[in-house]
Amino acid sequence: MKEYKPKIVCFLCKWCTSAGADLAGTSRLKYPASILPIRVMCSSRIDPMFVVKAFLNGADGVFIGGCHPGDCHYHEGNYHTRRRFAMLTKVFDTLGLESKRLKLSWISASEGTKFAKVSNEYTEKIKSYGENPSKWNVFL
Amino acid sequence: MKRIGVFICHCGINIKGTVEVERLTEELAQYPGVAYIENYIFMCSEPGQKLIKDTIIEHKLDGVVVAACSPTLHETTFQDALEEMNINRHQLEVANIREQCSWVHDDIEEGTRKSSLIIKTALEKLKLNDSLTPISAPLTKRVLIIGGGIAGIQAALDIADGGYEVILVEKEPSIGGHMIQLSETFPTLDCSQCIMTPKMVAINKHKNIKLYANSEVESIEGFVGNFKVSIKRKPQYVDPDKCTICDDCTPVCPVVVPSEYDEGMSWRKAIYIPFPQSIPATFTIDTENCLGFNPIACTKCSDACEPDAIDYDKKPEYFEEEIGAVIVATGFDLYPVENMAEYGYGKYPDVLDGLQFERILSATGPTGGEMHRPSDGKVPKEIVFIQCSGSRDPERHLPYCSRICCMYTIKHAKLYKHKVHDGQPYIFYIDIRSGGKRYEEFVQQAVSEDGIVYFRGKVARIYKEADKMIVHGIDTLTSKKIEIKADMVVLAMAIVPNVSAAKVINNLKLNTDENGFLIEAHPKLRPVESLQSGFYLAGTAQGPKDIPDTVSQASAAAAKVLALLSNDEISHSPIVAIVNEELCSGCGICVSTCPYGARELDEIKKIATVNDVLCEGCGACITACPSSAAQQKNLTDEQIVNMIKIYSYL
Amino acid sequence: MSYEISRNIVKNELVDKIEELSGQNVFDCYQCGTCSAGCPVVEYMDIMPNQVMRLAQFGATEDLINSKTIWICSACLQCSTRCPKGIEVAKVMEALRSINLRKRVGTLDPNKIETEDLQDLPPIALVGAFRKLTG
Amino acid sequence: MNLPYYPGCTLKANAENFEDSAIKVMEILDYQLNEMKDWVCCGTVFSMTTDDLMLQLASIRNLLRAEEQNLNELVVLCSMCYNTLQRAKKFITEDEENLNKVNDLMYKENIRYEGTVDIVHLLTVLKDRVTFDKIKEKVKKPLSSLKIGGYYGCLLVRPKEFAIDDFEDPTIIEDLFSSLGADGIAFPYRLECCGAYQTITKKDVTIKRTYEIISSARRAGCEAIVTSCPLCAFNLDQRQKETSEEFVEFEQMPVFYFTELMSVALGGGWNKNWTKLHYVNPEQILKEKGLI
Ligand SMILES: Cc1cc2nc3c(=O)[nH]c(=O)nc-3n(C[C@H](O)[C@H](O)[C@H](O)COP(=O)(O)OP(=O)(O)OC[C@H]3O[C@@H](n4cnc5c(N)ncnc54)[C@H](O)[C@@H]3O)c2cc1C
Ligand SMILES: Cc1cc2nc3c(=O)[nH]c(=O)nc-3n(C[C@H](O)[C@H](O)[C@H](O)COP(=O)(O)OP(=O)(O)OC[C@H]3O[C@@H](n4cnc5c(N)ncnc54)[C@H](O)[C@@H]3O)c2cc1C
Ligand code: SF4
Ligand code: SF4
Ligand code: SF4
Ligand code: SF4
Ligand code: SF4
Ligand code: SF4
Ligand code: SF4
Ligand code: SF4
Repeated sequence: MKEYKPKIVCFLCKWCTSAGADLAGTSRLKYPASILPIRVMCSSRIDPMFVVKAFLNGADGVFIGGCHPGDCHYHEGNYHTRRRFAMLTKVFDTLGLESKRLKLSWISASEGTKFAKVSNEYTEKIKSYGENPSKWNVFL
Repeated sequence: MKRIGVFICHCGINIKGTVEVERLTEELAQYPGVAYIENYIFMCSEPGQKLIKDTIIEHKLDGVVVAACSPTLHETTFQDALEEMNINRHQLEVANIREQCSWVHDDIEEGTRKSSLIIKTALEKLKLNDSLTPISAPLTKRVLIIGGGIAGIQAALDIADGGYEVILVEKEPSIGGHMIQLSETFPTLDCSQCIMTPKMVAINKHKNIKLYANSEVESIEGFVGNFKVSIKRKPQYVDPDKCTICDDCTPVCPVVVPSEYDEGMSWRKAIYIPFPQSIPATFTIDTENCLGFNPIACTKCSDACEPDAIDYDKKPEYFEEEIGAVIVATGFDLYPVENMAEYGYGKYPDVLDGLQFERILSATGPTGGEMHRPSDGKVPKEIVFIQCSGSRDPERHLPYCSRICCMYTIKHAKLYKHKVHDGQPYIFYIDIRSGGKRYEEFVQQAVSEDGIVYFRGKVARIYKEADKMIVHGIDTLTSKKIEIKADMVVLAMAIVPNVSAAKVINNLKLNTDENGFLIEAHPKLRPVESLQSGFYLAGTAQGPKDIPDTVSQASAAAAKVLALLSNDEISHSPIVAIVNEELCSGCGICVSTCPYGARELDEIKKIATVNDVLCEGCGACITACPSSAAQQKNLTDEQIVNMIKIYSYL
Repeated sequence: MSYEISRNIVKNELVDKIEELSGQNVFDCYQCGTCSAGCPVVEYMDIMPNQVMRLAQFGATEDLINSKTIWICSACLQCSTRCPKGIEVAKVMEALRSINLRKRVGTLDPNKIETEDLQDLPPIALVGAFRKLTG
Repeated sequence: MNLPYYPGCTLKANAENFEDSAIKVMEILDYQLNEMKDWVCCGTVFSMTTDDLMLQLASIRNLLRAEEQNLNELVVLCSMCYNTLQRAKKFITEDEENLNKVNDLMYKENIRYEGTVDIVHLLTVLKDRVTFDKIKEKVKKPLSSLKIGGYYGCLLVRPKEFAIDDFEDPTIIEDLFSSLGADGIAFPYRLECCGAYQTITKKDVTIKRTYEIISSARRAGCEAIVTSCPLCAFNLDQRQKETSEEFVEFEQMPVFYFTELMSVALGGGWNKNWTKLHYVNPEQILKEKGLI
């Protein structure tokens, strides 16, 4: 049987997490190719609507990476993100989407190892959930 | 529709090793919008860029996707290439298939598939990119330098000599940093004070330099070319203009405190001048220890002061300065000996750190340069130096090599031997790192001429018995367990970032590594710039280094700043927020969301506006807007959704 | 005599076994010698704790298995506590003892214990020695 | 107050004086040491190889018994038992696979081990629960002018995760003795291994260790040593006989269990039966100092 390879849409902020992902590369750390990056300026640019769109279109997981609280390049962008993420988790459950497939993590530019680790662990987790069921029953 | 050219880079085998570039080229040739596709071994090379430029003409391209390394590396290179061909630089997208793909995956099938997806997202984004022109803003031709060690001093002098104004902020009452504490410096054994004081005096005299000593940076607002800095000057309670440095005040002061300059090995009064050559040359009252404050219990110094220079009621002063660029040169501290359980937790008075030993060696130090140990003044005859104390120890202390301690330890042993001819220095080491110019010669010469004994191995434990430190070490070269009854032990403690700088660095949102050192924009090619525009790095704040390297880096940072200031105005990224006036309801949510005050409500039209120069393009307001009236140029919701779709449908 | 080396020797099965039983990576060691400097019984050893790690790095396992060192080590954990790389050297020693003991090679001959001692010895000494030194 | 207590083999043999004095001292301090039922040997030494599950069973069986008896902790006197039980507990609770294997092996015991029992050394109980201030109040005969060297050895401080105090510079024993009115001296070799079980096959090694440790205490001004491990006590006390034969200049020094001296200080007195379990005469110094 072919191994199940999830699709994980990742929104990475330019200053911290995307730089951390670059560092994971420079350090030649390994993680699964399920991690599919989209670079944004700041995690606060990530509209909850994007996340919902990703799921309805068939993504198996969505990962949002930003600077550590207090370290945001734009001072407080990641606080907005944190609030929106909490809200999103609630909304997900009411919409019948699986909020356990969402992941928010703070990864700094120096945390290449953390990026690889989170990518590995999160992919394993999504694998254990199997394919995203909501792509089969579009309801909106 | 745009005619887009796609260029896939092999990066030697860095990309090609995991990504089948030929197959990818064939596959993507079919993708809608791709007018031309090609792969090449090194896209960033001259022929690589020429390939792009020639193809633009030949195939009448109006957009380019380069699939290569991270955009932080070569985005501007390729943008410049486009511009040369009269194509707007925002018609370029870089697909990062190296750092975030080929280097992190092994499987060729997967690597190729993921690269294809990444390139498609870049294509989708590019299709909707607008041509934008940079926003130009005025440039303030003044520079702020934080930290007045040798790094800050060198950079200040270079920039001031270049004709621009420098604001130098030092938190201590005097500039000089750690270098002014050193005795003689490797590899040439120049007297540190002799080479340092002229530079300090030059700072004081230079017409382009404004020095704020005893001061701290409170905040910096704005963006490259246009910062506003708030500086707090702590009160010194002595008016520098009136003080004649007569030193009548210190003898009468009843309070004694350990001297910072002598690393706690001598005493100063509560009113003091850090050291005779201090710049600015004035006395300071240390409020934490002075009895004269709250309630007024002592006015002895004020009574003694003829020129009436002392004023206990002085309050902190606040200043605002406009500047265009910042150099951070906040320097280092030593890892505290108190952290070393195995070496007695700093409880033994004759176990010293390197800076304390420098003070003992120094002619201006607590012993006038004679070799006496702190506990009882005895001349140490058996002296042990322990390298890598706290360094290279990921398990219990710090993982990195502190880079200068091999060298200063051999210097210490040599200078000791010159003072105590019948004494014997021993050095425990793991490796000797003497890579600088004439450094190896310095080490070898010291060993042969001065009979310094190196033991290869670490010290496991120091016990104190009577007035001796019993050092339990090893020589792994001969398998001998070594025990030395030492009179004095000097620990080559690890270099750590200056503790009090952490707050400022954090306020400025500068990136630091896991050890707290500032991160440079690129470790090889942009070593003196921060990723944050307008911020430059110099000296040990960026990583452990010795004086030659510190000075080189400081001059390099100065050169970068001079290059910036040679422009007449600054160009600001046009990736800013915009408002769709049709949709905007004037709710004002974006105004409160923007961290830069770039948003305002137009009271007449009842809609929000964006001040392009202030907008940093974070996008927070766009997500916040309930009416979808706010958008970000070249990163619109539609563009992002199209990218999401590429990844989601498989 | 020179010690001839090849990649089969460097990566031999016994090294794997040592790593497996001890849970330590012998290549973590950078030969600082802290373990040996603090070992209370190093003067009785034929190879020092840091040399145990060194020999394991290039597969000189014969020397390790036959060393006196592993029987002299008293499992005091001083080396493990102080190693800057977090290597538990004491576990490497234990693994080497174990490899011997599982082949019934030990160093304690119960008949040789002095009878006078036998009366005074606390049970924990006897049981301890039997467990560390006999197969 | 009742404290569930695990004695271990040696406290029932060569170290009766340790148990006896501990029970007495705790009574004076209003605590009752209740011996747990059906205990077995702790296994003495912890096996450090990754696959040595079988060798941990002795220790684990005790933890299991304690759980069966609904005890949530076990107070231990012997440093060796303390160390072995702690590490065995970690070995199985940290790794689910090990835990499952243990439960499979012990299926006959009709109980699943959960890992709930805490292992506490008596010194920790004295410091954290009884408190040294309280002890100080109860002192009847202050050990004034007695210079005591606390010998920790290996097992109270290593591995560092189970150290009962700072693993390079512990002071718990010194602090305890200060509260008893004595002069607690932190002598350099107090953390150095005594040679442990090597005393059987490599007597010469232990003799030299004893020589070095006691000499270090002597140089630091100690007049007596206290310990909490019967094996350390054996090596440091009984082996002084051979040490004296080997090193002519060696001066003997009495070695006590810390509880024996506590008993003297807290008014429990000295029990004559304890004397014969010592090699170096313990009574002499106590008489000299007017403590008995
Ligand atoms: C024991 C020892 C011996 C050495 N010997 C030699 C030698 O022989 N030869 C050699 O080449 N090198 C030697 N060095 C290295 C040398 O000292 C350093 O390379 C050099 O001092 C680094 O200068 P710096 O300006 O980066 O840092 P520093 O000297 O630490 O200066 C930093 C300055 O910034 C100020 N500052 C910190 N935080 C703030 C803040 N928040 N706001 C305002 N100001 C702030 C500090 O007060 C300080 O004045 C030695 C180092 C040691 C420890
Ligand atoms: C085997 C090896 C591996 C290395 N690996 C690394 C690494 O992994 N990481 C790293 O950071 N560094 C590495 N380096 C070091 C790195 O190569 C050098 O630091 C760097 O190339 C030095 O650059 P340069 O400009 O000073 O000298 P060069 O690269 O030598 O450039 C000098 C240029 O000047 C020209 N020139 C000479 N004389 C004249 C003249 N009279 N007139 C006109 N032109 C002249 C030469 O033709 C040449 O083009 C490595 C070096 C070596 C040898
Ligand atoms: S453009 Fe980037 S990926 Fe291509 S050769 Fe240059 S460095 Fe390598
Ligand atoms: S007495 Fe007054 S003038 Fe003289 S050094 Fe002191 S403060 Fe300055
Ligand atoms: S007022 Fe303060 S500084 Fe002046 S003499 Fe008194 S204690 Fe010293
Ligand atoms: S410079 Fe030398 S002494 Fe300092 S940490 Fe590096 S190797 Fe050790
Ligand atoms: S994108 Fe919006 S929130 Fe961000 S700086 Fe610009 S106007 Fe302010
Ligand atoms: S949040 Fe949107 S609708 Fe409200 S004022 Fe701003 S742009 Fe207009
Ligand atoms: S202390 Fe650790 S790193 Fe150092 S030699 Fe011993 S095992 Fe190797
Ligand atoms: S555990 Fe063994 S090798 Fe390690 S220090 Fe103790 S006796 Fe030496």
